[in-house]
Amino acid sequence: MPALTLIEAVTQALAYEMDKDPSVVVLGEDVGVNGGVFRATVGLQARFGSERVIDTPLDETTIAGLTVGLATQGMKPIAEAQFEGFIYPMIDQIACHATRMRHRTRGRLTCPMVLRAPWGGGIRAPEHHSEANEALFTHMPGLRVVIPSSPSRAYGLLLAAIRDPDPVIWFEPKRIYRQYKEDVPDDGEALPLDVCFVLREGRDATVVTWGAQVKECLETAELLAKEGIEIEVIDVATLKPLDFDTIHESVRKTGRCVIVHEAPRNGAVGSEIAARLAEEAMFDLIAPVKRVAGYDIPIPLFRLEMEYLPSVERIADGVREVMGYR
Amino acid sequence: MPALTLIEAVTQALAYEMDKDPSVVVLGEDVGVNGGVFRATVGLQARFGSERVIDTPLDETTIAGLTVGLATQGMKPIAEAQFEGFIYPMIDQIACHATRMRHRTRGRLTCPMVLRAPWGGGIRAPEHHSEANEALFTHMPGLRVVIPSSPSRAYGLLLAAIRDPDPVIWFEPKRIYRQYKEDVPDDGEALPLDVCFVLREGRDATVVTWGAQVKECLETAELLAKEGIEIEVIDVATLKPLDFDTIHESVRKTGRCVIVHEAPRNGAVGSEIAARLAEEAMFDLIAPVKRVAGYDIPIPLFRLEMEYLPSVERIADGVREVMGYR
Amino acid sequence: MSIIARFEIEYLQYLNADAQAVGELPSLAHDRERVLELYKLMSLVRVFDSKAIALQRTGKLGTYASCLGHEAAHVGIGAAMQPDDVFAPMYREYGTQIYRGVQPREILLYWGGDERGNDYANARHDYAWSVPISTQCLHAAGAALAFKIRKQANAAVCVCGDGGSSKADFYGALNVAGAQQLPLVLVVVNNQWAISVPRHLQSGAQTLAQKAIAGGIQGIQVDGNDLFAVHEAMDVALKKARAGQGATVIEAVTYRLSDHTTADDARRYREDAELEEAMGKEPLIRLRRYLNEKGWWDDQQEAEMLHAARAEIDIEVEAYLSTPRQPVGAMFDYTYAEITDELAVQRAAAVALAERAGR
Amino acid sequence: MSIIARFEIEYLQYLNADAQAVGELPSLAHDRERVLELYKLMSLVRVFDSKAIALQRTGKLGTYASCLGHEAAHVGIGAAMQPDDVFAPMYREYGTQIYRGVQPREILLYWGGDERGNDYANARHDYAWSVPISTQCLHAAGAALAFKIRKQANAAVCVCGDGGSSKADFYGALNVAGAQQLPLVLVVVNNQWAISVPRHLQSGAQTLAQKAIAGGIQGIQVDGNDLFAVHEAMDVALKKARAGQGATVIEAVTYRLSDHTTADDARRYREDAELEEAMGKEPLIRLRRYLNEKGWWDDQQEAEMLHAARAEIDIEVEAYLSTPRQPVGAMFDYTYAEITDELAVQRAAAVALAERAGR
Ligand SMILES: Cc1ncc(C[n+]2csc(CCOP(=O)(O)OP(=O)(O)O)c2C)c(N)n1
Ligand SMILES: Cc1ncc(C[n+]2csc(CCOP(=O)(O)OP(=O)(O)O)c2C)c(N)n1
Ligand SMILES: [Mg+2]
Ligand SMILES: [Mg+2]
Repeated sequence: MPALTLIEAVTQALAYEMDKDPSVVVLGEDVGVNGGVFRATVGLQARFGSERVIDTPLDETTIAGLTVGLATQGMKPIAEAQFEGFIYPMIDQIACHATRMRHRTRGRLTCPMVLRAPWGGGIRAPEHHSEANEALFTHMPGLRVVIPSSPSRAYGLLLAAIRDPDPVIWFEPKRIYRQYKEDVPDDGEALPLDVCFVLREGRDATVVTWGAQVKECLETAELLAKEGIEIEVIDVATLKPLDFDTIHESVRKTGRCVIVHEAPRNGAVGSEIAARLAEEAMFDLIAPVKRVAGYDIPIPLFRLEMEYLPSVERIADGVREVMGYR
Repeated sequence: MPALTLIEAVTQALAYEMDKDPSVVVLGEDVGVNGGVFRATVGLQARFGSERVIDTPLDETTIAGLTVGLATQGMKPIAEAQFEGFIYPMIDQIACHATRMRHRTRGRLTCPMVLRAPWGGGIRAPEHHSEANEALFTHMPGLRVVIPSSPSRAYGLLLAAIRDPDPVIWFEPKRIYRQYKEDVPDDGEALPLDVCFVLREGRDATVVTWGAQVKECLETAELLAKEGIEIEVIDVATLKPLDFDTIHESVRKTGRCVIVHEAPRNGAVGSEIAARLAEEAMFDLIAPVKRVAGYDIPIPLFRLEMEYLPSVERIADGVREVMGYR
Repeated sequence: MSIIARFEIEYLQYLNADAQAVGELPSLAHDRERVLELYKLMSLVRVFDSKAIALQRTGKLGTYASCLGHEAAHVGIGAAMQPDDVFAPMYREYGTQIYRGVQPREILLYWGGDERGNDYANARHDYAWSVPISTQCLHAAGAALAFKIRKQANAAVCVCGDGGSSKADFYGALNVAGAQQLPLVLVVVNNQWAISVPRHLQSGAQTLAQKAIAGGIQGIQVDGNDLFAVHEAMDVALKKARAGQGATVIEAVTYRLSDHTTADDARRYREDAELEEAMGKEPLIRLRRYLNEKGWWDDQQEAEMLHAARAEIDIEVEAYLSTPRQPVGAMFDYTYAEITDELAVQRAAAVALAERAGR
Repeated sequence: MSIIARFEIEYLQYLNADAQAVGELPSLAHDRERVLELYKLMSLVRVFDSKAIALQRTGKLGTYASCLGHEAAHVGIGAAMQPDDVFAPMYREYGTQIYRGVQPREILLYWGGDERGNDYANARHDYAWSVPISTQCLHAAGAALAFKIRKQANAAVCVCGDGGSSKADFYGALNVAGAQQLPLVLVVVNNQWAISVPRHLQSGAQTLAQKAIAGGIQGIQVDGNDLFAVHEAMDVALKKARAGQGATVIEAVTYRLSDHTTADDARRYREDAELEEAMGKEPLIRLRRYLNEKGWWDDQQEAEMLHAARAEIDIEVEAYLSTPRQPVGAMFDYTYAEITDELAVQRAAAVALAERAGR
């Protein structure tokens, strides 16, 4: 069984599905010979040819529009935005067309596509290479939005995303691309696209997170365990549609919830989770909801970026704060 | 004193500020001779010339980029997106540049600009002409986002937006463009860009809303008053930065909060308000927070659109629901 | 200083404004049956168009975009295409669409605020109208890429306006079409106006056809009021595309004889004289003169044809007007292939509310 | 069929790869002081570039984009500009920027992860690097529009790459520059690669200069390794722009002799032979040969100049390395002109946290 990093698991899933399904094609900037700037598509062009692994001109509007065109005409395109910070020019085609083809034509045309992008901060990259802009997409009806946080979840969820009949925004937490290896059998088994994963059980507080921040949350759990605080860590993974049931069930047990994400706090995915708690779990909560998030500023260049990203310290403070209520 | 509709108040504010400040220019599609498809810029080109009221080529990317270029070089551009549904291609220049010029250059270059767009549903318009996508902007650090709901607030807030040293997204609720007239003296008095307006006081529940939905909320207040329920109606007006204090203060009094907006519920501005309540007002709340919002689907074409938009009926139901808790 | 590249843009016209042949006519012009078929379609479209405007004026239709004056361009495009080619329209190409099997009742249903208008009974792989300007150009490019990947000898066709040729998506399609040698035909229907913005404010280019040069593909300008010219240019471009020889930009020069849409009033920004002049060049009269002069058509035939066209459109209008509204729940049923749990809850609430209100 | 438009693209070169004059040289070539000044700047930039790469390799700098091979293009652009013109760079035009007063220490500070690098002491109205490809082209167009509105006789200059010339914003700038007759010079520094994507996959166009035709403006291709050609084309284009006679596209053909950035490894996708061939045409050696042959420059002068350049860069590096990190609170202070209440709370929390941790 191959031990793979998260990004290698992405490559394995892409190769698996391209091999099985001739309608799957990959397109983007530098995805061909170069195998992507992070090497996610490495080897694919050599194996599947330059007609199925396409280096496009440098225009994200073009990539997005081509992808919609391919998807509506019987192909299953997997497009890459080189960084999440370059995805903005794609929003028009996503919001106006990818999400609406089915709706607009009452099911006559559909848009099964995946838009992949490396996502998030913490790799000392230049400006615009460290964004966490998932909230722009979770607000859009018709999308699925997925952020895996381990090699095996990356493999299984990506297969599900490719096979899904609707458009999927797929963000890869680049900070943990090569954080550790895991056995990821290349068995073609997809994971469900509508459940949260409970990564650690605990009775005292529920910590809800996704992406690279899962790492800090699990570390926080270790730290707090030494203080006698047992937190439950939930990896949301599929941010849209949101599996609120799993979160709610956990909060019913713990009575406390801390939401952790690196995107700016205001109007983020954490806001929606907190809103659902305010609507549906108010009487289960012992403590107010607590968000530990990126600040409402552009993520700074790398000399200060670790001051911006939620740290174990900040998360632990957040948990300790909600533990103050009984 | 002139009695003006909301859109006439917009025109009056534009003319006032263009007259006072030669650096103010207007640009967009059809803003010149035609005076805009809704007539918001009517008469401006005749008065201020085609160098200050510019019909651009039909490309929203271009309009946004030009606007950033103008704003960073000493002008105060007011750009128009013809409808909010055509604003998506502008997001890249807004997110990557307008919001960050000051941040990126430590204040050397700044971006004082207003991006205006008619906004929202309910006018039996074609596809893409009825969106409520304010949440995409409230998530972006560095922006102000404003939606006026009356002629006089439109006048005062727009003046403030134009004078603000940072970029402002300015949405006009087109459904109430010509709903009623109000005396709006052309006195150049701006309104503050960081406060909510309490439009009606009430002891039983706080209803928080903005844009055209203010109308339905005020009607609901009348209806419910007959049932003996007194609601407080708050027009948020400036969605970012959010004046949570005014909302909180009201909820402290009423113990109940219903948030009403026409955008899809998931990840909307209502989510952020509910999240703030969950964090800061949990012990003030008697009832769970209630959201009455657009459904999480694309707004339908006009034969069904009124089934989509929050109605007096739905809002009243929402209030009655929270009144069930004591 | 040396010259390293030279380019030319050609102009194609067969019938001038007076319906006189300019040079040798193409084979289509000699095919009586075919020309009459296309003339009848152009006439039907015009009948449809004025009926639709009347419906809008009487509150029975939403905002509607007229195609008055564009009939030759639109029908010429459709007539050169094969059923398996893909068409990506902007929003007023009823001539092309009806040729390809879209029904007038479907067109009305869409402008009448009902998504089912886009669920075409025929032409099922064609795109619906694309309201966000020129975004359809990239869908067509993607469709063309799909043909290329599948080694399918078809072409994709998109239409945009003079305004639309300023848009990022148009340039993107042009660029990738050249880079990837796509089987794509980009038609710019230059009707001189983008709502109130005249052609000269869109671009400093002498022709819109020359934008092709930026993508390294061929561009040609044709008289868009001359059915023969449009058809011939399309035919050449489509055959080239299907043979894997790349993309073409066709600028069809015509004139918008109507307001932009029923929500517009062109008198605000447009001189009457300009409109009058353009009326003198319009495509339908021109083609009829050709038919008359050929002895293929007379006033009696014209009257009978118009009568039949009106009857046909009346049936379509009737079908449209008698289509009941979709049930409220329908608005939830096409957001995802399978409704999500969250939407199922919202759907149930909306349906219950409507039922309670007796809707 | 008739021809309605004809276009030509010219190519400009004064010194060929062997430093031999091709036709008559422009006046700059005869101005010893000026040519030496520019040669020295090109050399300084190269010294800077290798120093920056070394800093990156030793962990003292973040990802860095080399300008190796682009020195003639970049310095040529800068030398033709006036201080009040506006410059909108992509991310490797150090030659232009240093000419305009940006300090090497500022450049290092930016690539070192510190926003203060963009707070140029000089050239204060110039744009900072624009990481999102070609978005700067529209900033330059906007700046040009500001000049036009204010009737200020200046021009805006933007640079993008061959890859960047595929981007929506580039085409948008081109289009509006033609439509509005803007005082804009769009320079495409075509170095044959966009990271790993070769020129021919970007576009089917024979030249990138011909994209100008799409906007109805003038386009010219120049040898981007020939300082005189770049400078001359810029000079002509800038004078035209400042005189209100419109925009120009200049394609400067050069070669990226380095990896794309320090995060890239070009050996994955690029043949050694191609690189070697390009080395034979590089701009610095070419200009030095010209100087040598003119008798304006000898090995001793070269050695002294390099020594001085290294010393100068060392001082800059020292200044960079000794710049302390910004205080944590600084990250909040430039989001709005005045900090909002909400941000003030967040700022206080972040500062307190850092203080607690002794940072
Ligand atoms: C992206 C976008 N921006 C603006 C509009 C509003 N709009 C609708 S049609 C139109 C003008 C289109 O002109 P043109 O492309 O010449 O086509 P025509 O209507 O003349 O056939 C505009 C600006 C839109 N639909 N989409
Ligand atoms: C919008 C956007 N997409 C992708 C990238 C990632 N990227 C950085 S440089 C580059 C290639 C640029 O090539 P070119 O324009 O030829 O300039 P060069 O680097 O060769 O000078 C790419 C794809 C980016 N910075 N911005
Ligand atoms: Mg037009
Ligand atoms: Mg390049």
